[in-house]
Amino acid sequence: MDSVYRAVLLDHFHNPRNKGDLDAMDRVKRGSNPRCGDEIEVGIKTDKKVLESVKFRGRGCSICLASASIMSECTTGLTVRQAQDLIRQMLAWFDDTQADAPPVTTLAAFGAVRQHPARKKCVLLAWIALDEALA
Amino acid sequence: MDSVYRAVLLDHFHNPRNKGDLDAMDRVKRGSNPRCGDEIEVGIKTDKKVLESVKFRGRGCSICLASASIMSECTTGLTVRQAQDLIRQMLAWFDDTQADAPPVTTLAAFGAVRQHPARKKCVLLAWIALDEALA
Amino acid sequence: MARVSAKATSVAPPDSVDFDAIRKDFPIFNNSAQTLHYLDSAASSQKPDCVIDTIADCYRSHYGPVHRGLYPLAESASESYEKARQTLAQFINAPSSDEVVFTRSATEAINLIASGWAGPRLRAGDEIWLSQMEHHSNFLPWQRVCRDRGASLRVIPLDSSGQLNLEKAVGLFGSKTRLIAITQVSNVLGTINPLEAIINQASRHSIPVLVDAAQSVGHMPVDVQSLNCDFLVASAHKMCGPNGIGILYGKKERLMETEPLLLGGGMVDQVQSENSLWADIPARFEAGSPNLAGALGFAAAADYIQKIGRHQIEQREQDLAASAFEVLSGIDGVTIYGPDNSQKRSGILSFNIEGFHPHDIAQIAGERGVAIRAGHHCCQPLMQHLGISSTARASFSFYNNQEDITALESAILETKKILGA
Amino acid sequence: MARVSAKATSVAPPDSVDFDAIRKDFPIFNNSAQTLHYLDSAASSQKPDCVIDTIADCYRSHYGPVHRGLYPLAESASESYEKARQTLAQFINAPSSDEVVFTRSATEAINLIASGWAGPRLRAGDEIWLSQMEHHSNFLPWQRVCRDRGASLRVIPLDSSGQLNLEKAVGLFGSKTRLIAITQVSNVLGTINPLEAIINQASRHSIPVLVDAAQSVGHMPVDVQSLNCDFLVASAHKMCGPNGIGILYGKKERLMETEPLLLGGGMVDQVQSENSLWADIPARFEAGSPNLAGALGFAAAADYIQKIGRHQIEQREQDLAASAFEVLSGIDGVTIYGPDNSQKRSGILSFNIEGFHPHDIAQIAGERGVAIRAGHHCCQPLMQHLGISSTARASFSFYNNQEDITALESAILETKKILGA
Ligand SMILES: Cc1ncc(COP(=O)(O)O)c(C=O)c1O
Ligand SMILES: Cc1ncc(COP(=O)(O)O)c(C=O)c1O
Repeated sequence: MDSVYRAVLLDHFHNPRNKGDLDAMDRVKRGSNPRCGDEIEVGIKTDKKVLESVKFRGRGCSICLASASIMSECTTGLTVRQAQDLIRQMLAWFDDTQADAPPVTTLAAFGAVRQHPARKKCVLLAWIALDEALA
Repeated sequence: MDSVYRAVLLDHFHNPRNKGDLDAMDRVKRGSNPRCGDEIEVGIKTDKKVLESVKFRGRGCSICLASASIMSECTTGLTVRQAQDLIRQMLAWFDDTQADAPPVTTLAAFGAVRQHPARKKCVLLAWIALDEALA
Repeated sequence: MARVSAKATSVAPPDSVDFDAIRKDFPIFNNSAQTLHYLDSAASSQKPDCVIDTIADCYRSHYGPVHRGLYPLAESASESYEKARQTLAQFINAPSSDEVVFTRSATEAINLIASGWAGPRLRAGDEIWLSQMEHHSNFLPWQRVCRDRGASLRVIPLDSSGQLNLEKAVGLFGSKTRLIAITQVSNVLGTINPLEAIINQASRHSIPVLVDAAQSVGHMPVDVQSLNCDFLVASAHKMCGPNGIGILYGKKERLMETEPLLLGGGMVDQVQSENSLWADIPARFEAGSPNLAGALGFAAAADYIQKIGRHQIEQREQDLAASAFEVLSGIDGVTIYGPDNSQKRSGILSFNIEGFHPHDIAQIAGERGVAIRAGHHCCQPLMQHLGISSTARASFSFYNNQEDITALESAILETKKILGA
Repeated sequence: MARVSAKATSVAPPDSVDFDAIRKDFPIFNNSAQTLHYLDSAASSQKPDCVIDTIADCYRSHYGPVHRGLYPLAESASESYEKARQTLAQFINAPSSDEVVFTRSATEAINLIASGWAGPRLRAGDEIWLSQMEHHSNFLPWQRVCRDRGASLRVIPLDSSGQLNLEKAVGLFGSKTRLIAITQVSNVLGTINPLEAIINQASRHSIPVLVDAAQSVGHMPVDVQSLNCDFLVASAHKMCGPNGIGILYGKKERLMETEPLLLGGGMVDQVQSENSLWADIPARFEAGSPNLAGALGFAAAADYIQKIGRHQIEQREQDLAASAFEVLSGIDGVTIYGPDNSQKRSGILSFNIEGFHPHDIAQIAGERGVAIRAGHHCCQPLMQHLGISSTARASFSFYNNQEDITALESAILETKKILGA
């Protein structure tokens, strides 16, 4: 079996990017998974429809936290529209576990997690919170 | 398999004894099996605690009607106490399908029916009605 | 969520199916000392090897808890459970597998809708309609909820041939009607009800319809989208599947309006001290540990039936019933209830023989290896309509054959010989 | 009716049981490519050959409808179904098999009592008591019925070691208490509750007690007469039996007071247009076609467990849990919840590792063939008490062994290595 714990994920878990205080953000949305008690808050700061900053804080498993961290990296600097597109692609990629290519290569680290439907929510928690923040 | 349709039963089914009008009886009790719609009324006439007459009427399967007929024969002439004893023995004999000997030999015709728990109620319907009439 | 694309009924009927070969799929016919003429499939059907093996194999090699674990056995259990749901969704052509709830049985499914959907919305004076031919399972739950809520239980009467007499059902599509609950096929008469027409009219009056498909779904093509019913219920054990599992189909909007019947593990997102937050549909209706082996066995049965083809099964069972109808009507004193032989009926035939009690017919037939039923078949309201207390019933499945009919005929003649005057 | 004479727990414990041989009764341990360290038996247990074969054999050679036919297959189906009920009655030492109802699950059984017994008799201001460690299945049904009836749901708090804090349960045996519903063994902490003492006191105040035996009945001797509980519920699938079947035990007088949850075929004597007449107990509570294969599989599981001996099973599982407790407490950062190792507990151990999420522990363990659970285990109220959102849980059955504990230890060490800073 393919371990879900790829080096990239572990790196983001141990050294989360853009994690911390959300006080300075324009909009903050919370995602929670009542089934495991995980909670992630995602905050954004936009300038002329461009995501100047994406940050998060919260608690969750390694996959959940790494996903939030990777997401914040992937989306910072995108336009709102681009970020929304990326979120759509990410969700679609998780729904179709046969499809090969991830929307962007950094997300390839989640390839193995897609084979574990029970972890899907861990990965997507931050993404869905971001989607709501963008809405 | 032992057929339940012994000659004795068939004889009583075709030539029921003591079947008919119950108007002249002292006490009449009705037994019914809602699961198959069968209904038997049993009437008794007693004289000094002796069953002078036991009669029945109603509708039911051959086993049910033959049982009522045989019962009426077996119990006519008994004291109330004796009839109650016989009913107890009959019920016990049906509960313990291992026991060999019937309470009285005429009842041996029901031997094979005892192997068919679903028919138990057919056989005992009249007996239970009589028991209530005696109570 | 999971969308179902393939249409359940789109397979073109092949020219012929080898039903003699198919009978061999059912081990019970090889395992009885006496030749078994099983004519009680309307009560519960026999099971093919593929269903039995699926269940045994699940316990032997794949068993794990559903929806709850992160290790491989549990993950594959969850996946195959959801795949079974998809199979059943396809089997009835549900738009989405989220609209298919695994229940304990058709009976539980009806009770769930009676207490969880009808209960909260029935008001005094409202009406629920059903028919005079309903099984107790599609009668008693409505009787109770109507009584509890001060509503009226209304009954579509039957005509003399055992068809719905819709003309006499005054108010059926009236403004007081909150739900129509009706069987697709009578388990006593074999009548096939004109549900398309009823539902069509009901939907024009925005009246939801629940279809009791216990006697239809394994015997003819059933498509909830073309039927356009709001709810549909069925049991696995009547369609070659295992005991102890059934389905409720409900349109998503209807299920969203339904309160769960059972509360417990797996159906809740958040438990709070005052109130709790239910999970999404269909999990909301599946409190307690899911029945993995049951779901897999059920799906295997659906696949098996689908492979034979429901058009083919329908034709085969109608042919058997028509042949039996002819044979039985040739016997002196026999009354057959329900549609006559010129009408379409399912493989169910109820009859009586003048002067003989159904118990005796069934018992003597049983002694000769012919398994038929005697009783009210959980249809006392129908018996009241027929003015009888019970019938004998022979019900045919595709695994039956002409020899079964011959054996039935002999058993009836034998009954007359043994018990005849 | 059928009286049960043999005492379920009267067998003297033999000196030793060969549990290595017993493990071979479970085909899944031979059928996995990777060695399977199954430590999730509290969710659902694995099945021995004898149970699987009983089910397959039922469908292959003996299958027929229960309680409804007069032909041999149907008669033997009815008989073996009732014999299974007797086996279960003996298993819990019920005075009569009429007091044992087959349900879909422990969950259904609790819902039945909540809505059918408590529902009609709860008045505003009444109280139902349960404990802080209850499974959602023994929590939510009471929450709903209390809310619907204006009654109060009261909770027995726990002390720091996960034991009931009865002293703080002020009013537990008070005049407002209508029922106490409590688990015999916690599915998270492994705590064994002192039910004898509680029921003793409750019965002096005429307060009925429902025992949730889902986690106990397959793991220790359980005797409803010596417990003197009013109701007891359990599921087959947690004690080596099949999915989709459970039991409700109730004292006859209590069951006579209980309204059925499900209405339908088989539970009614007479259907009338206004009201209907229920059948006797236990049939009254078993609407719909009975689950024959489930009942036979359940009885086979009870026989199997009975043959090993529940004293022996209890000892074995306690030994395994104690050993695992010691191993786990030796690992840095591990917190084990519930009773400490000097107290009696069942074979269930919940734990966390500082800095690591239970999901990650379970996932990494799973990748290494160690099947443990992560989550709230359907015990959110308990999680709230513990101030955590989830735990990892290893639950032991008699078929586990020391190697499973070693594998668990390695998996935890591995988790720390992979995810450690
Ligand atoms: C303590 C306890 N009670 C009740 C249940 C419910 O059992 P089931 O899901 O089989 O209905 C469980 C298991 O899930 C349990 O652990
Ligand atoms: C027409 C009809 N509806 C409902 C049922 C109930 O099905 P089950 O007993 O499997 O719940 C039956 C069969 O018993 C039936 O024939």
